[in-house]
Amino acid sequence: MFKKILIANRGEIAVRIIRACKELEIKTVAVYSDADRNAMHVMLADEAYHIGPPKPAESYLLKEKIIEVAKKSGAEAIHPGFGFLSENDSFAELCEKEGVVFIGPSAEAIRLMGDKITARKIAMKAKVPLVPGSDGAVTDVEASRVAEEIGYPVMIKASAGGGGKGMRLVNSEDEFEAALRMARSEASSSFGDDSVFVERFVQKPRHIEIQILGDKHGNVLHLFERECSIQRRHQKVIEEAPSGFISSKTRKKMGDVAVNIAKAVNYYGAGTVEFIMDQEENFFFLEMNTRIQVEHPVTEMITGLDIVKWMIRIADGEKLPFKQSSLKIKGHAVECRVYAEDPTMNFLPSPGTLQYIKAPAGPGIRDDSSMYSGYEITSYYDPMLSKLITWADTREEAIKKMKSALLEYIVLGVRTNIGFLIRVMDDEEFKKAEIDTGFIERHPELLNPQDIDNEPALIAAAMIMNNTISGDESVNGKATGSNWKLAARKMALRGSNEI
Amino acid sequence: MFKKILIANRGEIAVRIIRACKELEIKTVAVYSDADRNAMHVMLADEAYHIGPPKPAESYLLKEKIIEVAKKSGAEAIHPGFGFLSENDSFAELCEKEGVVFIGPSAEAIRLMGDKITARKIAMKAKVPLVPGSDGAVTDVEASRVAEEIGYPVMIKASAGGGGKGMRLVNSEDEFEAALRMARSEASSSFGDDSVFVERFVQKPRHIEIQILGDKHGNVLHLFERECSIQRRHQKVIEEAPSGFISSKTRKKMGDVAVNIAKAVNYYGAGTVEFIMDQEENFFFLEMNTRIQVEHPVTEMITGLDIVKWMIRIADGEKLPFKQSSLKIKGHAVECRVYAEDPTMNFLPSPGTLQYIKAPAGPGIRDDSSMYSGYEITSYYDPMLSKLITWADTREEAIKKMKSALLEYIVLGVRTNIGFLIRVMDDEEFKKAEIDTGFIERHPELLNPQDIDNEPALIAAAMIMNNTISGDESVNGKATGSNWKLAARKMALRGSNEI
Amino acid sequence: MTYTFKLKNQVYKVNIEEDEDINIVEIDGEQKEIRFTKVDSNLYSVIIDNESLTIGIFKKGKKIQVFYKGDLFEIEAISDRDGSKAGGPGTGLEIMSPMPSRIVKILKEQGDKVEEEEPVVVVEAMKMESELKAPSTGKIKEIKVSEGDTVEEGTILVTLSPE
Amino acid sequence: MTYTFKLKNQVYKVNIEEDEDINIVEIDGEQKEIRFTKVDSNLYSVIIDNESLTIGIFKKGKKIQVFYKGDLFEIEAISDRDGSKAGGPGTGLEIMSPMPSRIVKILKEQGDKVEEEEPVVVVEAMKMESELKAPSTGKIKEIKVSEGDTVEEGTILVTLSPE
Repeated sequence: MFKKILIANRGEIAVRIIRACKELEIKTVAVYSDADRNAMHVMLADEAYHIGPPKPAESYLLKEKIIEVAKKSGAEAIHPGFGFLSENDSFAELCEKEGVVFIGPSAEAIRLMGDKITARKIAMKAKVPLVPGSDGAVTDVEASRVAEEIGYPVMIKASAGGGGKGMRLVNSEDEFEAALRMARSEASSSFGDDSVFVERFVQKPRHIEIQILGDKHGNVLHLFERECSIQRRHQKVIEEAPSGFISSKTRKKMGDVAVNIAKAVNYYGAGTVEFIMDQEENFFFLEMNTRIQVEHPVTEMITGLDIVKWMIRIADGEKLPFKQSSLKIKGHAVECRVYAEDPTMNFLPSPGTLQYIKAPAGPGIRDDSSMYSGYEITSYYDPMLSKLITWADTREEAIKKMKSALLEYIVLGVRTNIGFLIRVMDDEEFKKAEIDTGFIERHPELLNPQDIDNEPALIAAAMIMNNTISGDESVNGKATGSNWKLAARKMALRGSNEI
Repeated sequence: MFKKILIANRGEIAVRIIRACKELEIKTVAVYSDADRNAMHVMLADEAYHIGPPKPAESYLLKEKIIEVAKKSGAEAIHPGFGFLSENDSFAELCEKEGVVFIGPSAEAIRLMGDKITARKIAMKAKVPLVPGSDGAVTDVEASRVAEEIGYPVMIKASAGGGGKGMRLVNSEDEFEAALRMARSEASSSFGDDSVFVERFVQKPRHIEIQILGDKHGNVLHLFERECSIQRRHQKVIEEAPSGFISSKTRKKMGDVAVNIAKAVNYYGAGTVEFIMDQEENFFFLEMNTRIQVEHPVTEMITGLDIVKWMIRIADGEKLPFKQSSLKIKGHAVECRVYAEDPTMNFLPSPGTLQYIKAPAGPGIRDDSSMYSGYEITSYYDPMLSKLITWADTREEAIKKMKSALLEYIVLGVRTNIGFLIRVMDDEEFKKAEIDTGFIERHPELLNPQDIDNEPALIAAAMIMNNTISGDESVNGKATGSNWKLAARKMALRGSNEI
Repeated sequence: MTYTFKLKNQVYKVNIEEDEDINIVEIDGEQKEIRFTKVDSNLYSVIIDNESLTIGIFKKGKKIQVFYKGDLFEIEAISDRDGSKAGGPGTGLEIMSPMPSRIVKILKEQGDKVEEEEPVVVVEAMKMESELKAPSTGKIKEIKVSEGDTVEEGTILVTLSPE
Repeated sequence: MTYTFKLKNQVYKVNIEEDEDINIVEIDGEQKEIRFTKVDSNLYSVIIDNESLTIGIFKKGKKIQVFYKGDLFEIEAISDRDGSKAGGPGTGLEIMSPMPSRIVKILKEQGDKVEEEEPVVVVEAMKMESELKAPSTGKIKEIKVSEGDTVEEGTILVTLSPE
């Protein structure tokens, strides 16, 4: 087994990977940007190296520098997490060239699946149903023509995209031009490539995906499905496993198909085959993510497998010791992504210093986070505060547990989506699993409810006005957050500490 | 199902019960002493009532007052947790008389099992092997005679005892008198009853116990065993399920016997039958605890059952929907009790204000705690900071996970046993499950190790002396802890807020 | 002492009296007993009659933010004079930056007519582009920023004049 | 600047120099680069060369407490004068209360001879009784408390005179 691994990432996924390494008795090497000197992944790792300024392009995306740190520190392998270099085939290639193991699939598999158009072709060959759409990247004129042909609503998607960036839903012709412009602009700034394609928008679509695990000996298994239909801005917010909707027959069919796609590219490591599904359980291939995914914990909870540990073991050449038939679903798991954002303002990010944060705990509750009181959420990176996961015997119990856990979550200093998530857990349609990716848009009352109990707020306000309690200590610099700021300022004065 | 439950307890077990209630959509009523106004169980409950000064005898042990609060608040049932009134048959009786459901077994079952001598007789009748010893409470003279007869080492135990209080191991005749005096004195101050009995001390004994769950319809099941052999001052510190030692044959035999004892007293609710076991897997009945136990989480982790929720459902009259044959052990769980105590001073409690506390989190980690930064550990109550539980596929992985989690635990402001627990997880004998209740005494090097890396400590000291960093902010009253103290002082000035 | 608050465009009056050991609050004509204790800098455990809540409280000038059960409430304390004229600043005739962001595109020019909800500015923050829309129908009075500018939370980007 | 520390009865010398942006520490003849940043009041993230640690630090007069990896280290800063005579107060000829507790029983009287490790006082704290034992062989010089007294941490209960 590896003795030391470098984690080329930050935030909760870096923390998640470091924890897995520690449990495997592997030493961990963190890298960090100027903005992350205080980050939890730095604190938890055995070693930490500074790699540059906050902007990802000048730190977390520096392939050569990261490999240089790996070699300097004696790390034998690199885990890329998600985002950043995780789906960058040239980084995987460079690792191989430099004699460092890339913990993920082959560069070839990343390349094939990374381009959506090639991926569609592979899926087609593997006889997986596809959503009707343009046959690859299109010019503005072609895009408009294809949209006309397949009929509105249509989706515009960045060819190099992922995570909702460079993606736009267009309901009618007159919206098309503006949407195309913004999609291209986002695609360009996010991926450095403004090519897009167009496809039919499936009505009331569900997002269902299959977790894949393959080893370097040709074994590929699936760990069942996750349903991630609750999305905002085309990004997943609530995920669960198993889906509360699909039949075991569909589950098996999707699993088989996903394994076939993975085998078509000699896949090893963890990966996810994403499908869009209509309300009649027809499913269409969306894309394959060739990396660990944000929502992997729900699958871990229902299978008892540690996917991150298996990625490491697979990279080390280990054979998967279990067979498809020995894998069983136990219970139900739900994940909520707790964000620093304002649901009343269309989920606008809300950066700031976490004056106080207290996560829920107890049986069946898992909090994957890299936050602590005093930590500052900057606008450089994703404003996710935590992935809160609950597990219980049944979907109903897992949802009740999630509601109870969310009610315990205290976050002061930034706006969060916690209240919104609580209301989703209470929603009758959600409880009945009557969900699709339009769920949030259909339920504006969950974002900004009118019937909320505001009496305690008024009482608290009266107490503060009466000077019975003081609410402005943060201003006096006594609070943790402000101490942190002081330290940060001191740091800044001392200059950065480059390696 | 009940609409509202009163929790007649404090600390982590009160928090644990409140969480279970919330997930069952039952409203919760907390009671609190002056020392607990800031306690987490008060913050998490839906309602909270003050019941008296810090001393348990003047608050948490006030049967009538607690029942009065239950009635006033409309609570239909009372969960007693462990300790306090949990094994008080007259409280269970009073509840029944006043029309409030006692969440636990019948007053009769508590009474029969509460007296160790009666319990021994019941066990004898059920043909459970017993440790040789005195036939009930003894005078000083009889005690000495019995000790001679059965041969040293002997144990002196309080008849009304539990949790190691009023318990003394005596290795030879000349220690006997002093030990007897101290056992009686502790028994008297802890239980108001100084009667003791004497029994043979089993060499290299393991502590193995069986978790019982029975309903009001005559069904009694066991949820397998827990091994709790790692003890200090006769109190469990590390528990695990299943035992890393016993064979499945012994497991079955112990389970059957435990169910038999429970059935002999028409037991319902959750209970634990405790055994002492020698290194040849011979086991002897110790006692039955007629309540939820501190270490119940390890059983929950390997069975997937929520014991506290089942206690509530059983009290409500629900039938157990599963059979013994459908219960299976999945994986392995370890629990460490994190205490505010000083292992280098024979585990002396270390009260004080928690200036900072950060619990580990992530997959397979459960932290059952009622602590937060700024909370004060008083000397009124047990100094337990947390029950940290890890679950993994195998015992080896669960232990590695525990070590990794303990290394993440940060507690500032009091002394803790965390370093000691980390060293146990690294101990070769512990890893091989070669343990018994004398483990800690045999391993003084785990308490006060000599080969520890103290370089970072010296570097930190140099930085502080150089005023590079400041280590005395707590003195200036800026830290959370001191803010808390200020608030507490203000509280005290304002007088208590009795109902 | 009686205070007047504005919360989500509704006005409330709350009376609070400090008794010997507890506070009595009158709200909506109902009296409640309040017991509270501090947990952390801006965090309090509050018992209203016997209902227990953990509440985060911040004060920023006349604005008070209160957090509990996952939601943040923003309350404005209004003195009696303010109360009578109501409204005050923030007339709804401006487009503010809701967070630190970069101005990607300005879609209108000074003097342009805009409909309510019509996009006026495109900003980027945390790698997401968002359109900021006109709060009401009117004319663009002044554009205070340029494309490429980086702005703080609360910066007024564009002012409108009513039609 | 060089500091002398006592830790578990061993004396160490540590030299620290503040460079432009990092600190250089010399310990056991080895030089290390130290980078640190504050996490909370008494909590620091420290990188020693490239080894990362999260360290809690408290200063109480000349005593320094450092916490990491589950253990608490107690360090005494000694000036050069102290260094030469060594030892200082706490001669091992007294029995101190290790925590706030109640005196249950005093087992010896003034003038009694005691062996090392012989129980002298029984105290109760957090419902547990503990025996406090003689740190060395000697005679009971003075008993400073009575049965039933409540004492603070660090209170000297009994003093001994060497034999």
